Amino acid sequence: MTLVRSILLRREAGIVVMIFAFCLAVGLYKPHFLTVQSLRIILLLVPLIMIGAMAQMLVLVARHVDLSIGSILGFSAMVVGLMYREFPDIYWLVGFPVAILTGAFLGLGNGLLVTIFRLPSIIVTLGTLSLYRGLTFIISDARQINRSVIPTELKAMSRTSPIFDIPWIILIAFGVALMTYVVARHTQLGRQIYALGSNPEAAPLRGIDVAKVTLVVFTLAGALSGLAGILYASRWGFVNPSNTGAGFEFQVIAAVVIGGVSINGGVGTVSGTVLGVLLLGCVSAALPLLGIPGSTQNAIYGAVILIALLIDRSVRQRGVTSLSRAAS
Amino acid sequence: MLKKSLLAATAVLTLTAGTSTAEDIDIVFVGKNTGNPYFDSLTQGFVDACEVIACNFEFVAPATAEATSQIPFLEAQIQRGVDVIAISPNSPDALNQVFQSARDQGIIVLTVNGDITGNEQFRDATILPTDFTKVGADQIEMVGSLIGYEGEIAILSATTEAPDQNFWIEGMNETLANDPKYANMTLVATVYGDDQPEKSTTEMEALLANFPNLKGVIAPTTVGIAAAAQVVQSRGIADQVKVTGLGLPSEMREFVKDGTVEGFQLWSPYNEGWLASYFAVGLKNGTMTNEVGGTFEVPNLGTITINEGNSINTQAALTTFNADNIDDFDF
Amino acid sequence: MKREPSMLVEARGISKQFGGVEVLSDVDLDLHAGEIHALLGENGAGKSTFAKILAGVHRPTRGTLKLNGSKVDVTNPIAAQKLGIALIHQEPISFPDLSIAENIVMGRQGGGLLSRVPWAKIIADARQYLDMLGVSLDVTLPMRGLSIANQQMVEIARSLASDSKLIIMDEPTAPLTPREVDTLFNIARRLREEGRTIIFISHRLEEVRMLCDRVTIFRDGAHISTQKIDDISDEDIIKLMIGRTLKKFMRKHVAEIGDIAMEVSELSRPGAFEDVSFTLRRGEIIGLGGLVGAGRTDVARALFGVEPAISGHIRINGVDAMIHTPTDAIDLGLAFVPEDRAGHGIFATLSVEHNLTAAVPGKIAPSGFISRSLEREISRKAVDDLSIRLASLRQPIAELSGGNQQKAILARWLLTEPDILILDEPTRGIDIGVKAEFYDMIGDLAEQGRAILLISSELPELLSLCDRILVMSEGRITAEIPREEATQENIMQAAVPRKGVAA
Amino acid sequence: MMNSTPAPTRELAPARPTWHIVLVRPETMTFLLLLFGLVGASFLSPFFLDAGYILRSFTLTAEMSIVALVLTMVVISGEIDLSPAANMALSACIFAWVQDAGVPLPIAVIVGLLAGLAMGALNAFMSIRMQLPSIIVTIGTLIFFRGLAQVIAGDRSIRVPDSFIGINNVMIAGIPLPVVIFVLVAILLGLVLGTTAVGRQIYQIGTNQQAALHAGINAKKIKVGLFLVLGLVSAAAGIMAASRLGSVRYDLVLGGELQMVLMAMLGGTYIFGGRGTILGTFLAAWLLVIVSTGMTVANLLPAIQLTVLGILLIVAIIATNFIYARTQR
Repeated sequence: MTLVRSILLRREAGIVVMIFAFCLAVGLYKPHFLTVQSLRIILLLVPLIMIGAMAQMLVLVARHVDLSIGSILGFSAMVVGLMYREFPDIYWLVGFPVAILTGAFLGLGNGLLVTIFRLPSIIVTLGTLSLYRGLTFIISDARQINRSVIPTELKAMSRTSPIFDIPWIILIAFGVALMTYVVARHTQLGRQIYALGSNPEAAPLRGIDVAKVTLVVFTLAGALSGLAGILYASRWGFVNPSNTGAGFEFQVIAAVVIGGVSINGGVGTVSGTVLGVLLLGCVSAALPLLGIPGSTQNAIYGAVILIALLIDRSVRQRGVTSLSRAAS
Repeated sequence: MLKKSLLAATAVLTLTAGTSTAEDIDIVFVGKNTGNPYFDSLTQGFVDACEVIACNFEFVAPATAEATSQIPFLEAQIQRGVDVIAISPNSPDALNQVFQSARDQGIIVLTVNGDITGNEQFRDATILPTDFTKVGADQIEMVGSLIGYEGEIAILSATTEAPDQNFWIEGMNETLANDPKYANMTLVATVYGDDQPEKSTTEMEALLANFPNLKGVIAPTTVGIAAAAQVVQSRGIADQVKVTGLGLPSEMREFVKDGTVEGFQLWSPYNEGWLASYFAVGLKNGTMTNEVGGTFEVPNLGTITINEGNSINTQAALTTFNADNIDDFDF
Repeated sequence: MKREPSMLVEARGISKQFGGVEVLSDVDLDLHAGEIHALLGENGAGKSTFAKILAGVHRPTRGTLKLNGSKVDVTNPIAAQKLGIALIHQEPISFPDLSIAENIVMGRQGGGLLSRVPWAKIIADARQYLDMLGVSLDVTLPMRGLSIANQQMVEIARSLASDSKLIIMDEPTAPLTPREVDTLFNIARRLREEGRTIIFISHRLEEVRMLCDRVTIFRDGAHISTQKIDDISDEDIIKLMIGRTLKKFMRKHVAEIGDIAMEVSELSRPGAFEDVSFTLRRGEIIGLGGLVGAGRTDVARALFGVEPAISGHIRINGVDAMIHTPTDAIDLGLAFVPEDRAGHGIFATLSVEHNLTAAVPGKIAPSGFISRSLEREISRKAVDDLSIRLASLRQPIAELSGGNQQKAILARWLLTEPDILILDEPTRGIDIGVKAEFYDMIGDLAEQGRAILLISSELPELLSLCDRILVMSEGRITAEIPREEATQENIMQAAVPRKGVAA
Repeated sequence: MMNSTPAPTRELAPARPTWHIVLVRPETMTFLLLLFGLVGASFLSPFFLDAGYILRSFTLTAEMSIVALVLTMVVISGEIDLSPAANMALSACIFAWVQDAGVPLPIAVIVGLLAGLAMGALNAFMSIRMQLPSIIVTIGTLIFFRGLAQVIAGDRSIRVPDSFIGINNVMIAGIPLPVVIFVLVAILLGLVLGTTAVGRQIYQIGTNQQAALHAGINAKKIKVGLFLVLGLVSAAAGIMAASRLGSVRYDLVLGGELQMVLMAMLGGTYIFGGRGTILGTFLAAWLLVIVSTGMTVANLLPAIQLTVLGILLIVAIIATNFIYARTQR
């Protein structure tokens, strides 16, 4: 069993090594990649993915998956944007609870469909991916929320800083990671999520209210996606019904599986996930520096997911969990 | 004069579409995608024009700007038997077949704000906001004036294949090469942000990293210029790197006001819609033709000439927006 | 010397039915506080079911439970836990990705979802309990990768941590080494000193004798006897477990024994079975007896290519056979009626017809296209031959009773016209009447010159049907007994592991 | 091992009457929805009831519908594939790119088809050989294939030669060729699934893979075969789309996986495998065309279509689960 642990440890150490190796390699070619400035660039690239990755990590650990988080992000951002447009005098911070609650509500919707009808989460959230996106169009009348509508204070969070010149948005993302760590590691909820994902059949025998934990996980994932939604408005200064959050779920899944979260549930750490996010951030920041067209990015994400799946399998050699097995 | 017409146009923004009669001409505008603020303004031009002249206007657009996503909408318009289809095409060639069947049914096809370059035979005319051959030169002049006609500049464009942007970039290169006024300016890089804020931002950051002596950036795309401005704003280097390009006043107002961007350019999307409605009705009623060299009158815009390739421009040159006039525009 | 023991559990009339089959009927049992009580019985006697009812895993169909004199309703495992009843499962339940320490305390901490996890205390407690058991494990490591023995120890530590009044251990010693068994027994005795009650389910009589105070014997779902361990001999225990004086089912015809159909030599799959060798002749029925988990099913699965052996040889009709997949086996004339009918046998939602013809696609679709008439004809004949009772050939097989489902599976294999049939517990969960039909059928099949390997946990079945009986224990063949010499006693003697040696 | 609780024994009850068997099944629901959709759509817009228009509209989704037919078989076998839309795009891009580079058209078509086959093989390798859950694997390959298409085509549209354009304008007895192909493929696959031994085995694998293994059915081989066929058919569909559109971009049928899964689910294919018919998917394909063109012709916001698709998917799964829970077959 020390072997397993050392492999898991090696996974995180491995990502650190990969990050360093990657940065060094790029740095040899483009020395200014190794400056504080580029660290800032990378850190400014990742906050949304970081928050989404925390959400997806919790869901995957519970042996589910949520494909709708990009649409939840978009919907929550749109609700907040509409609020700012319709009530220009509203205190800007009100956007945060509104976004988080909106996201939580949509996440709860996923959770209810999964628990009440015992449907596979991947199909449910494929449906809500489309449904929530459609609702975003409907509530916005398919119009973008423009830059002028988003409160200046909110937009400023992406560049002003309370401490060490680190912008608010980065602090919030790392704060979320820290809180996720605390929840995952130090609360009953966190441990029950891991237990549920580790052995769903045994969970009820050990007093875990499976439905409740599942609902909480999806609601949390929704709430975090909602938070990412308002931060999207802060970072990019607009909310677009079709672009905002589109494809977000794939970036997040890529980051999470690189970080060593298992698709078979029960396995995944916040530190690994953070590292996975940072590695993706490094890659995204380095591609344009190296003059590699951005169009390669999706192929890289896809390849990374497939490779991570194979690594995951070789690490854990667990039995088949195909749909047919699950049903019989 | 141009500014006046822009003002006149914005003045009627608040009007709403009125009732119509059975005799009215049905115009449908198919946008690139929904949720694109540029088309909000353009659509308003249609709406307001149809308020004045006898036409029914509807706006439809697919959810994504994917090349084929407009096809079902075009098929549906053919089925509904509209009189005029105005469209901002998502692809220069994927729509040819549908255009053909529309025109076979006597529907007038106008491309608006973008053309199907190389397949012009599939549409009746194109309405472009300005003379695209001059955009490149105007933009170089704009950035030159901001950086004192000296130093390194770069271009942050949309996608590598965006036809309009590539056409303008070609113009910029020619201007730089041939006009001695810009002899001391060097174009060091042309990069592509794919009209996505994230990618545009990383490309802009990479420009700053790769070219420490960069003086100016031209971003001839609304997403790109906003992203570039945001990077400069965030780094606080507005005095070192001048950002300009083509942008929407509504998105750029903040950057102009805080001094991040001193000036940028665009045309009036509103006027495109306005003109397109008049032209469409005129064509259908037979009061106008699409023959090259012909002219017609459009209220607020004056005399319009049909140029080579059945191409119509709504304004002669780009409008420049800066701290002095930015508040006058509402799109 | 001892005061009158107080009663911890009083079970009255506990009955349990699964799908119409009564697996436990009117069991009365009293457990004293502070005793170690052995539950003994053959496979399927109802021991585990009774244990699971106490622990809230199953609800009894009838009957009442009293705990410390007051009536209780154990609705689920958590309720059992709250009442102070802990069950150590035969197959340890664990969360492989959680730490050992957490596995020891999981489900025991109070507090809401957001309450803190007291790591320091959890780890310290877990260490303490494992130390008590003499196991040295790093409790912060995940469970994944622990040996079954260590998992078992963690389960035991769990029950210690729970402060339970009643601890049920379902065959806890099977995976343990003798030293670990000693430790476990010491712990058990210490718990008894503390006044806790332990139910100890085992097949190892000498362990029962070493540890337990009283012993209860179950047979066929009924309580047979409860006695002090010192008052009863091993022989008597075995007799009570077997129970019925043997009335042999008459095998109508005895088939003529022919050539060797299958010859198995030194077949091994480490961890499941070792060095299994036997020969099987045409017309012969060989029984494979032993306890559940002795490796009988694994041998059958290896012979049929479901999970091939690692080493050893199989010769079919005198020719070396390579069996890597069931398809290979079928081509060689083998057929296999698996033990887990629902999981490995039937296609529950498909029609009887589709189930019957599953192994003979070539017969119903000679050209690749299924001939409906051919299929109906073949199915109808199969149904008539084995007198399968059904409403329609097109009804889903899940609607049939267990016995008829089993007949359908047998019929499926007969359509392949096999030379060698492997039947794994073919009569499990089947009404007594249908059982008799099966015995006739098996006899007939042998008479037709087929070779049959019959795996059964029911001794009378083996004794009455088989020409020879092989007995397996802990992965090895421990006895080969000809029909004439076979008795329930000598089969059971060979089946029960005598030395507390773990594999 | 706990004893499972079998369903109540019904062997002595009379067989369910034929009308019951025919009516209480998901395909009936799909058919009724189809009629309902036809009536509803013609109310929404008077322009709608025109067979020619419906057929023309169907050509827009015919390629996806053809793929959905094969996908139905994959789902019945207990697997799923979310990557065929991306496969269509990548195969089409490879096809267009190769012929653009001067390779003769027939060879380019073959290269495109081989590319699709290779993509199917990758899915099969990951899902069957490596025994990873196909639903996650194909999310990975979905991103990967689409990404590769983007690498190949960038933001460009790659033209195909004029001689190759216009499959949708080829009429056979007044019916566009893609629709004819769809109908023929549906009949062919319906026959395979309904009347051949392999078809039967697909149901058996999807119902209980272990039981299939014990009955000597080579589940792996059949599943690998299904993934390969799906890859090949997706490529053919992608090339058909290239012919219809006259040019290829990386974002061809972006998000089409949702519609394909929806067609299968709406046609009553059981998400956990073992149940479903080609007829159901066939009907569902028409239903979707009618719903979406009905909405388009009424100039409804396209977003409403997204919403409706999402709701339909969820409702379809809940409804089929419900129907299958009620009736065994």
